[in-house]
Amino acid sequence: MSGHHVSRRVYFAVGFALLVLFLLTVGVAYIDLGPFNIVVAMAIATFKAILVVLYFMHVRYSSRVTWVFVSASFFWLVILLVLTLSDYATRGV
Amino acid sequence: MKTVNEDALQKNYITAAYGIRSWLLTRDHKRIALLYLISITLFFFIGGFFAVLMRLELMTPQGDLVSAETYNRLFTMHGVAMIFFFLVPSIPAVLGNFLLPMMLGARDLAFPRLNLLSWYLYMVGGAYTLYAMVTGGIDTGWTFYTPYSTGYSTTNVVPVVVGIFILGFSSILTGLNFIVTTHKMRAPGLTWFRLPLFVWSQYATSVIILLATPVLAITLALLGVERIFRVGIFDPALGGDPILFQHMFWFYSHPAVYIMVLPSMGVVSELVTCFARRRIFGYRFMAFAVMAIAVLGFLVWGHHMFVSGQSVYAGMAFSALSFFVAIPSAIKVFNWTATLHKGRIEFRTPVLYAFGFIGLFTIGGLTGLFLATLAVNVHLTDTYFVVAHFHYIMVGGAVMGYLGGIHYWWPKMTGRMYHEGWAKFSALILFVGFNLTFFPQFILGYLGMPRRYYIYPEEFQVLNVLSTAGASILGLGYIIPMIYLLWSLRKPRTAGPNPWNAVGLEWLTPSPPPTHNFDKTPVVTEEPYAYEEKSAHGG
Amino acid sequence: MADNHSRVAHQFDDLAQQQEASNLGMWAFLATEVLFFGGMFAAYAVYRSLYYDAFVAGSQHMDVLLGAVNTAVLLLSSLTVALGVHAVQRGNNGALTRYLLMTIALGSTFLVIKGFEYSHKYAEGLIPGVRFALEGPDHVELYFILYFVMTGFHALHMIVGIGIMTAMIILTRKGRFSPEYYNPIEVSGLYWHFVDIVWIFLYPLFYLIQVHP
Amino acid sequence: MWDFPLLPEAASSTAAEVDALFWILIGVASVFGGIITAGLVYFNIRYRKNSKASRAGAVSEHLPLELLWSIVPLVISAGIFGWGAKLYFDMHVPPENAREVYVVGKQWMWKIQHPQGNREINELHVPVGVPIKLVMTSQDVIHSFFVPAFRIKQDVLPGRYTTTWFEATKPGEYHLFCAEYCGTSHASMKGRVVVMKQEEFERWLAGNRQEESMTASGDQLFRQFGCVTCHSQTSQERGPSLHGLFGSTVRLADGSTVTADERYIRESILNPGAALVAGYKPLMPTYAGQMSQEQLFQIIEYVKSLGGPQIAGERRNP
Repeated sequence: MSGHHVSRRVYFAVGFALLVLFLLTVGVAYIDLGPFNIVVAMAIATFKAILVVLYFMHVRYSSRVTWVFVSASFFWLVILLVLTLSDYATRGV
Repeated sequence: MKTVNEDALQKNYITAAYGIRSWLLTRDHKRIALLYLISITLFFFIGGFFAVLMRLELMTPQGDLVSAETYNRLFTMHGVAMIFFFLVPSIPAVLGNFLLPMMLGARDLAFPRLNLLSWYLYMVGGAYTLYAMVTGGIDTGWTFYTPYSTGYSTTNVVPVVVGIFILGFSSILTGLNFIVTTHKMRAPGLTWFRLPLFVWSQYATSVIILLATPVLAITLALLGVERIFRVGIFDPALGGDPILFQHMFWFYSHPAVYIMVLPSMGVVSELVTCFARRRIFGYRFMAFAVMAIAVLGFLVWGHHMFVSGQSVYAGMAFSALSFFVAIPSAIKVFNWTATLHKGRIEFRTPVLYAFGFIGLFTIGGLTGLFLATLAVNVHLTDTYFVVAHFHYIMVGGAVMGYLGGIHYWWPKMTGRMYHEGWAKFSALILFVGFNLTFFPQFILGYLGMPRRYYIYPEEFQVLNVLSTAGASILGLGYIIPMIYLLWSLRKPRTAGPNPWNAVGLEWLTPSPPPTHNFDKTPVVTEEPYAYEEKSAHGG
Repeated sequence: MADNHSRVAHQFDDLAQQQEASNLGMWAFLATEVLFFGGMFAAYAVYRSLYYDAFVAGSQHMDVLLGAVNTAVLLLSSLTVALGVHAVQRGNNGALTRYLLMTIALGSTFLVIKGFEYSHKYAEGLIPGVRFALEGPDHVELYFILYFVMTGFHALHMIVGIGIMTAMIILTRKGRFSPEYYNPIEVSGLYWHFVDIVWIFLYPLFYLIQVHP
Repeated sequence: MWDFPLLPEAASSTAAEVDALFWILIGVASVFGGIITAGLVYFNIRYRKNSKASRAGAVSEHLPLELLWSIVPLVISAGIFGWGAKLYFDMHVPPENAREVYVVGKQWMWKIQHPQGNREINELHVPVGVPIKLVMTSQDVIHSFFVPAFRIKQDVLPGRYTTTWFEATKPGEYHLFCAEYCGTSHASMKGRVVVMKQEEFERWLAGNRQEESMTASGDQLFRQFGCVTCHSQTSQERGPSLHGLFGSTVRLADGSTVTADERYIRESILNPGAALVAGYKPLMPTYAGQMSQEQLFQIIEYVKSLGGPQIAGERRNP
């Protein structure tokens, strides 16, 4: 198979980074940031997800089509969330 | 008299193997297409039967034929059967399955086993839903609005929902198969902009199926959880929000309209070019328009909810976005019309259906503008205007395209020609019957007759009688093709590989095609719809 | 050594086309999965924004530590899957089997811990519709419904994943895979990673809503 | 020969505007439909297979033309959208002087209360020429209040208030339908709206009064449920006074502010903890399940009678 070969070092580095980020999520949760707790938590989670997608799932080394598929599913998720929430956010009239 | 040696008669996909096992375990996309053809036709006539009973009841303002309980089950089961079990699978699962690999120059879909699994999932979901219908039915409307569906209806809501949930996976696997096949299995030289528009439309449809169906699945699953465990997800009495159900439901169900009509648009592009002997007008615009509809179709679901209690500002955003969808649809209609310019139009049955599609879809689309307009929608929504509008799109559009496609590719699928006279006659009958059935409903709607009423004020009777009269003609128009198409199977195979003298890879193989479609993988060297070149070379 | 030619299904021209197709097929399927979970995340977002207090109150009943252990377990399992792919690329099927076994072990650990959490919830009467005895702010059941539905569907995906990984071990033992042909391992890995990603979001959304003093 | 109508009666101030927009749409649809039909028919005749018409110079691409039929519909659409949106917005903002009527939908009837104490079922009597604001809720499933002659429709939801308004312009009787499917007898959940001349309406109000005014009933409930012990004008230790509350801006314990409208008062009664007023402890018990929808409306009407914000200088309702 012509798939790209990622070295073990990269896998271990990414795995380590994920664990660090996970500890960071827990740590930050214990600091009161007001409404920003959720923002930070989601930002870290998204970053972790991107790490998994890019390295563990090899998207970084994949064809354009794979990129398109990944971004499309993300884009559609955003449509669902944003348009649904737009109703609830502007209800007060 | 034997004119041809038996061995020289190439084995085709139908004669390749005999016996029930060879059909039920087949992985040939063409055989699976035929399995679908039979199954969805069954559901079409079941759904049609419910429609007939409804129209009969509506001949008089009183409830004299059926009771309220029965009528509510009739329109619900009509909707469920027609939408989920006929329209959504119709063109993709039958024509798409049969033609997509051939149009791409491939031997089969990328995942033949998944394809067979899709059909089995369809059958399991269908059988389960049928069982639920027979043992009491369901009366929530095909929209399953909460809290009625979760807390109040005493009918078989959960079984029907489970049936549709299973069916969803059937759709998803078909869509997945089409997308991968289109990406990875195109013949040499067949670039994206050499694809027939039918393939583009199947691709766009598959994108919608893949991204919308899972949301329906989870919505129905949550509905089931609420109903079974009596916990509040959507029922306000238990702490939920019914509007959220509507958002999630329409996130699927509005794009689902495009699942039904986009494939028909693809069919119409094939038919118009073939019978006008013309290249399609504005090929790239047509391809982009299909993809634009697929994307924009996801941004407009809130226009089903203008009076639902949704925020006023969200309503405005959804309304504005809805008008954007009209643009690519308008492009398509104009381009089909322009394709006829300087053509050599031959009036065969398939193209009559295509013209029927263009006319009826135009009316359906233009009345869609009425419903996208906020203030007008307030008056029209949940009336017969909406009923008429979506039947113009889904029956006038999707079914006309489906029947046109069936007539066009019937010789390819079976090797037989049908009786042209009867076919033209029934196309005409369908067109007249359809308009007589549904046009009066626009007026009824503007007058204010709400949908899902089995009794109504007397002043609405004349228009309802007209509609019922039209429905009887329309029903005839659906039965006649059944008869002459089946009849044609008794005749010898005379269609030849290319009875319409059409271009496109599917016409390069014998009719019916051999199991592997092509003896030698075709190489594509020209643009699609090269009809002018073909005539120039005396083809 | 596997005969690569026999791996090519009749509809494909060559192995590369077949492998690209099945990769793409899995990505398409994962796009579907994103929207499947997306529907639940949308419901979560709406209700959390409407009934934030209820969500805080509900999340106080979560065991942050068990959730944290599970998160670490899943992250590690993703690493072992990735290392498994690496092993098969090198033709080291022994290592592949070991990594897959580790993955299954980690996945099972996750499920066992999840099972403990569920049974605690049952004991405390925190399962709406089954046994619910919490006197909390209005709509607090919504938090628990979403918790059980979302983690339940996630656990279901884990079970399927463990099944797939078991099948992969059997195929590995049969000597099906080689550095030239290991596509099923790669595709199963994609699925496993996706399930991991879902949990990456579920953990902060359910366990860490407001743990700070 | 027409003994049945082709157009609905137009009997409200918005009906004429909606109809105007509707006719514009009919015009647009006719023009586009006409162009397509004409094109189809003309090309089909002129370029039928055996016609001798010249086929020279056939084109399959014409960018300016395609842009033309993309942009023209876009511009027309934008215009229609704007008009429709403005009208829709107006339909959601009742005039200041609107009289209120309370509507409860249930399977399968409409229950209506006038502030003066009149109650009706499946009938709504209103005066001509006076804006009427409907405050509506459902006690079971979703219904939809639809009066075709007024061109208004609004879903009626359980657990929430929705509002709509109209101003009738012609005395007469008009259909009232439930437009959202609500179960077995959905088609029977209909009634009539009776529009009367002002003085006739006042006579009807006086003559058909079964009980005291909603304010009075609300006042009674206010004592009966013990609300008065905490929410009186004199003792404000446990709960805020409700005088001057309605329509004012309330600062909540979490720092946010809300406008004290019908929805807010309903929410505060049924779910007091959710919107706690700044400076007060969450002492109030919930009254969910103890009051009917009608009783809630009566208490709201009573709260309204205690007046609005003083800054505005005007008191609502007599």
